[in-house]
Amino acid sequence: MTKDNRFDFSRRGLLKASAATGIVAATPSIFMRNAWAENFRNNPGDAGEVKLGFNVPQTGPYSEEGKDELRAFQLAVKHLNGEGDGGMLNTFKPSSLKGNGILGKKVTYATGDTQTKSDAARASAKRMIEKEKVLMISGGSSSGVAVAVQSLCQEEGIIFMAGLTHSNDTTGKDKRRYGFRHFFNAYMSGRALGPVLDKEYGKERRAYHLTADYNWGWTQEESMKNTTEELGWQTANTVKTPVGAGDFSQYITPVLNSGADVLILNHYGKDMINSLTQAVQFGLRDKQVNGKNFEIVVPLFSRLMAQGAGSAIKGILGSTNWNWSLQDDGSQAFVKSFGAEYGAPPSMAAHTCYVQTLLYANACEMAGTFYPPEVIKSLEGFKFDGMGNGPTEYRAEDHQCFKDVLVVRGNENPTSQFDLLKVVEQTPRSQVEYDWKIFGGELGPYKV
Amino acid sequence: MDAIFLQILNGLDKGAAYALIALGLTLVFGTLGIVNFAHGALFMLGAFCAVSFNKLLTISTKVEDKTVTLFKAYKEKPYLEIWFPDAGPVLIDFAIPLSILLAIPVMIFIGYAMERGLIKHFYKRPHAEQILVTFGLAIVIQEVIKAYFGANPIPQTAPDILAGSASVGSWIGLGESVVYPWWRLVYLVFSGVIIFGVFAFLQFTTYGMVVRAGMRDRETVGLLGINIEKRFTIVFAIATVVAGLAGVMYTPVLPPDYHMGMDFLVLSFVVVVVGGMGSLGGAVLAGFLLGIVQSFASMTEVKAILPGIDQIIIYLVAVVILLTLPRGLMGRAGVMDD
Amino acid sequence: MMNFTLNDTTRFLLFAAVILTMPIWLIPLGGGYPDLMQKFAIYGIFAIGFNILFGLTGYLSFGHAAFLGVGSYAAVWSFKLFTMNVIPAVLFGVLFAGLLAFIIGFLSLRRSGIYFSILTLAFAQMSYNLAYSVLTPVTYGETGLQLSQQDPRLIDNLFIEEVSTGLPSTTLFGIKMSGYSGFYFCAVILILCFFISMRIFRSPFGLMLKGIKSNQNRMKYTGLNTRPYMLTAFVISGMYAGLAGSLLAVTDPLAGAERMQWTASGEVVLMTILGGVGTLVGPMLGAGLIKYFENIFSGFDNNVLTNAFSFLPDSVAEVVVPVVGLFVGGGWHLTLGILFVVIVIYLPGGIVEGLSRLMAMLRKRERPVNGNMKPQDQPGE
Amino acid sequence: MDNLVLHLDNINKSFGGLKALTDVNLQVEEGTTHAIIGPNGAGKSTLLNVCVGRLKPDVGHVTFDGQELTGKQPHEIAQIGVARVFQTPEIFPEMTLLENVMLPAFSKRDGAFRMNAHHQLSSQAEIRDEAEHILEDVGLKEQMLNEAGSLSRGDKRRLELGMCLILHPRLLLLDEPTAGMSRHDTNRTIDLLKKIKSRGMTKIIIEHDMHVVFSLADKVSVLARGQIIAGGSPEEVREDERVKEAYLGGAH
Repeated sequence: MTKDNRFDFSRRGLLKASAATGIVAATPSIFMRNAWAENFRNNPGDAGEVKLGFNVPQTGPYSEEGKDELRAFQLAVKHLNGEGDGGMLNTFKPSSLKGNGILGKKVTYATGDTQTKSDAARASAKRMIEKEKVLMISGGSSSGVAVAVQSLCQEEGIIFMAGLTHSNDTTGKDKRRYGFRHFFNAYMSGRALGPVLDKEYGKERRAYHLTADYNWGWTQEESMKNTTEELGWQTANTVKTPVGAGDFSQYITPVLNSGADVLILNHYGKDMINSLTQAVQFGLRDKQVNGKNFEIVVPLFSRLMAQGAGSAIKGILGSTNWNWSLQDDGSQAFVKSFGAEYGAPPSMAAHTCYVQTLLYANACEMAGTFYPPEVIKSLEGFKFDGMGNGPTEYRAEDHQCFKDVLVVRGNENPTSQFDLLKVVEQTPRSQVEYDWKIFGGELGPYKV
Repeated sequence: MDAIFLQILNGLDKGAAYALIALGLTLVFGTLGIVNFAHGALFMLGAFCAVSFNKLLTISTKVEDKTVTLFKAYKEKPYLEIWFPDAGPVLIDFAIPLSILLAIPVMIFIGYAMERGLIKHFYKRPHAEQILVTFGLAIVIQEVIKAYFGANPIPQTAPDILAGSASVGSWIGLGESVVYPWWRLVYLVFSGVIIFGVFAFLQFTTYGMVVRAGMRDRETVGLLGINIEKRFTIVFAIATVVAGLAGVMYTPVLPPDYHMGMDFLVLSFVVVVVGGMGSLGGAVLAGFLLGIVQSFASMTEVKAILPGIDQIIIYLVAVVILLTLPRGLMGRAGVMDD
Repeated sequence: MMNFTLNDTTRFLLFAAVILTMPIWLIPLGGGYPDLMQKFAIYGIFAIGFNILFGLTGYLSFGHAAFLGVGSYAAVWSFKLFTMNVIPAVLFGVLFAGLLAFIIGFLSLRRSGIYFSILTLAFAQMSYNLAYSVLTPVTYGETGLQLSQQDPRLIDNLFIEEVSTGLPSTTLFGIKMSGYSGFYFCAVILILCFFISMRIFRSPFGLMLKGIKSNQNRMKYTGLNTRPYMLTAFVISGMYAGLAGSLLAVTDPLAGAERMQWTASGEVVLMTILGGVGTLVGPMLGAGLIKYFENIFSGFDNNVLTNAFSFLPDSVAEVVVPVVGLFVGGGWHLTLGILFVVIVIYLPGGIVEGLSRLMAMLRKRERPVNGNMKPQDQPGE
Repeated sequence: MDNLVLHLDNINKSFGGLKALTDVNLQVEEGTTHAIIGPNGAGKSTLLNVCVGRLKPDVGHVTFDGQELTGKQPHEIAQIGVARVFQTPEIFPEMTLLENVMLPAFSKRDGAFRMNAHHQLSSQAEIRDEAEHILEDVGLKEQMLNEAGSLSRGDKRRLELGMCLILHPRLLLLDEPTAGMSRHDTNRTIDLLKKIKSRGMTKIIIEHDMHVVFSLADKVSVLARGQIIAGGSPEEVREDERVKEAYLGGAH
């Protein structure tokens, strides 16, 4: 499989794919498609280098996360090219990576600014595809952007390895054949939090939801509502809040006397920081309702974001994709090389981007080609370990990774400025798995 | 009843923030005739005065962090706490109110430098160019702050004694359960003082009289041989300080980040115009009005009837007011009319 | 006035030539790829249209992004419901934007000056906030309106058998509207739009609009009803915006709510002022400049810089790269901000007007000439 | 007295508590020049504002050639054929003189609104010729490609007069057309106004300068404290005791 005979592979890929999708009628458009397969988009050919595109928010509210993602990408490229200490290359198994680039070609990259806007993200991705001739695009810090770029990549025939995106839609109703998500999703957050909420807060609770008024917020609210209601909790109210409201006081004061004893903040980013800070300011943490301590839950926690909320996060439960305090070999190796390079531990966004890059490279090695349909097939159903989160599988049906999910709590006594979250529970994969059919959507064809 | 009372407080609190920002904006609008798109950035700079002061107080020595074993990490211990174990932490605790002392001279300086260095060349230029130059300036200020402080919000805490909630309900006989955070009450009172101060300054000092006259008819005041230019600098500095102080005091409510000014910019323009161009009282009135309306529109009971009304209420009210009252609530004819 | 005619023809031909040869001369500037050129053309249309309102009548709308957004949504719905052919999509985009512009304009034009600006801003922000949240069934909210395989596409399905499992692409009677063909489609429309704009500038109607900007009182006492003139200008420029919005959807069939946000409205204001309010080509220049910065400068990372400065000795490069790095990549906003300030200080009136003033000054210095040094290209200001 | 064309019936207008016009009745004969004189603050400009629709009278009517003007929009009144030269010239300062005069010509030809974007200015030869004629009449033809804003105050006045003349108004209102002009300029303006007198339009002229009034007016009305206190031929008015008193009283 290592012999680089492009022609051979693409022809075989074509045959396989034709069989798989069962294309029949011989129309001119099909004829065009054949031409595509012979020479797929941005085929590196005989070049000694391949280029990957890292599309991250560099301006706007998520630019700090974007910066961290970019660091992770740069580290991944280094490791792939055999520079540095190798990081997770040493712990990742089964690995076909050799530390000599991908398929012997040196890895280079292009960067772009998504601005956390679908339009800007797509423009930036198009630049990478049309001008920089990248083979794969990764990164991003919101589901809107992920869905937008993912569908673009499907049309352009470029593989998209999503960065931070937590909405169910990314691998649900908006899933695409060319898009892959390592990050967990809102549904999994809910499933993972369920048992911990049961254990910590009991079954007799009334929850009040404040939800960011857009797609991700809604899916998050739905997942949390289902989970908590399964536990026997009541839902006092669900209130949608405008994105970027800044001051949430008008949504928080009604919570005070609503009879609810748990506040669930389905917010992310700045909204989360502000609503959490303000909820604590309104004394919700010190409150007693129905003879129980009032609790706040933040379903999606990010350490980078938690910094912005300062001491307000102390004791707050939430879930996260990964945390640098994990003790497995993969996480340790990654934290070590990341910390040595940048003087700070990686965020979960950085982790997922790093892993995604390695996984893409590995899939190319496994397929022995850069031809996307073949690479996609290597990724689909791929099982691996040693990347943090324990044994992991890229489910073939929806391109969602299944792995352990962390339930974390804001640290009461942080020992360092990075020690903000404490892992309460590593919810095993089996508990967060679900039938891929529940979210609908269609992957679409291998060949475009 | 409780809920409505709390929403009024919320509205007043929000309104106080809007009014403070709009006050400076309308002052600069009315007297200098400058459309200042950098005004939000001044609000943000005020907030970062607090952040810097906090940083200054907590200048720290780096102590190696032994808990991080995988790579060399450092944690910081403020010198103040090392040198003055008793007074140091108290001082740090009161960083926000104390940073007002820093913010006033810094904001005056920023206002002075901005007006002398840039704005004064644009008094006679078209509004379009004022917009472009102040918007450019706002971006530059933002990016400089971002380059130094990063893009993430930086949490600031109110002093410990103001951390809890006041049982305002028991003060007015609504019951113990009606509570409101002390800091927000402080903010409300503080805004009142500032607004009162600005009005008093304009009402009772000769400077103020000239400025008010200038708001009404700039050319005539110039013809009277009064050095209006020098007054402009002072007016601009006052506007800067008011915006800055609003920023300082808002930090415990909203962790400051480099972009917070832009978030308030559009809103404060709406407030100013709804209040009526050239009217300070109008801006304050509009600020409180929009704040309260917004709070009420966010109530579940209201949203149940009109879903999403809280998303648009400010703009909706603005449209209704501007279409019924040609010059906003208290605007005067001839100011920025054309 | 009479001798404008020849000038205008040459200017028009020059403009067309420059636009159509974009794929060639943009290559050395690092911008010679279809997407960016499409953006140049589309935002050029947007800015040129905006200038018909702002440049001629002096009415500063801060809500034009609403029309851009509506144009996009209408176009994508046309792709979803009827056909992938771009012609109906463009027509729907223009039509709906025009309708919305008529309503918003009718209400907002009751006021003038800053009151007008804030009214338009308020309408646009309402549209944006609703599109982002409550109107999700129509707009698909944050994710944006996209094509899907389940779309009815009534007209297409009458004629074409379902052959592929992938998403169809937008076509102009069989020509795919992505890549270079998409650019040329946009470019032709841009040139057409420029032509129309030029005709308007030079027409009696344009003269009336300039009159509104110059002296509304005189207009009234001259027997002219200013409201219908302004409303017509507002609707025309709204339709330009809708056209630009639909072209965004044509080249990339997705419509997102953030297209309607105030920042997008502000962007077109900045483009117009940057290039030169009331000048013919200024808005196009401004649009190009801002889009260039957004797309090209943001892509310069340290990696690229290190390569670019590799000719320097390492010790020098180590200093230069981080310093330059502050202004590119994630710092492209900073450069843009500085550019705004510098241009407005040194080139009052925007690029076009500033340059012609500069030229006039230089000429004057060479040989003092009396009389009118009116730059060719500044009818409004 | 059968060809009275402008009627002001019982016009009353007050601002707050201040009565600006009280029971003003005025008739103007077609084709004549009617001067309105009076001390400062007598209400002369208010009277003109009522005529052109800038102000609506509290009581009373203005009719022109049988048409009710009261309550009409300024542009409607202008389309009926009433033009006005303002005290401070209202021109289009950013446009060339030629454009300044062409614009009203379109108004005359096309009415209050016409979406005339398919024609080019350069193809409107008729309008241009007419505009050049008018500019020649007012003595500004040489400068016709200059920006109007750069003109002297007197020239701006003349330009505005030209802009009104091209409308071929049936009633022309002139608000102190020579105020602030040099003697030379004033004489030029008088000559110009005399020249257009032959065109047969009705004119109302507000003027302080008695020299101008007596050179131009067929009839004079005297307005003081919002009331018409005298009227008649210039000679009659000159001899009227009440007029002298009003002027002297106003001076004290």
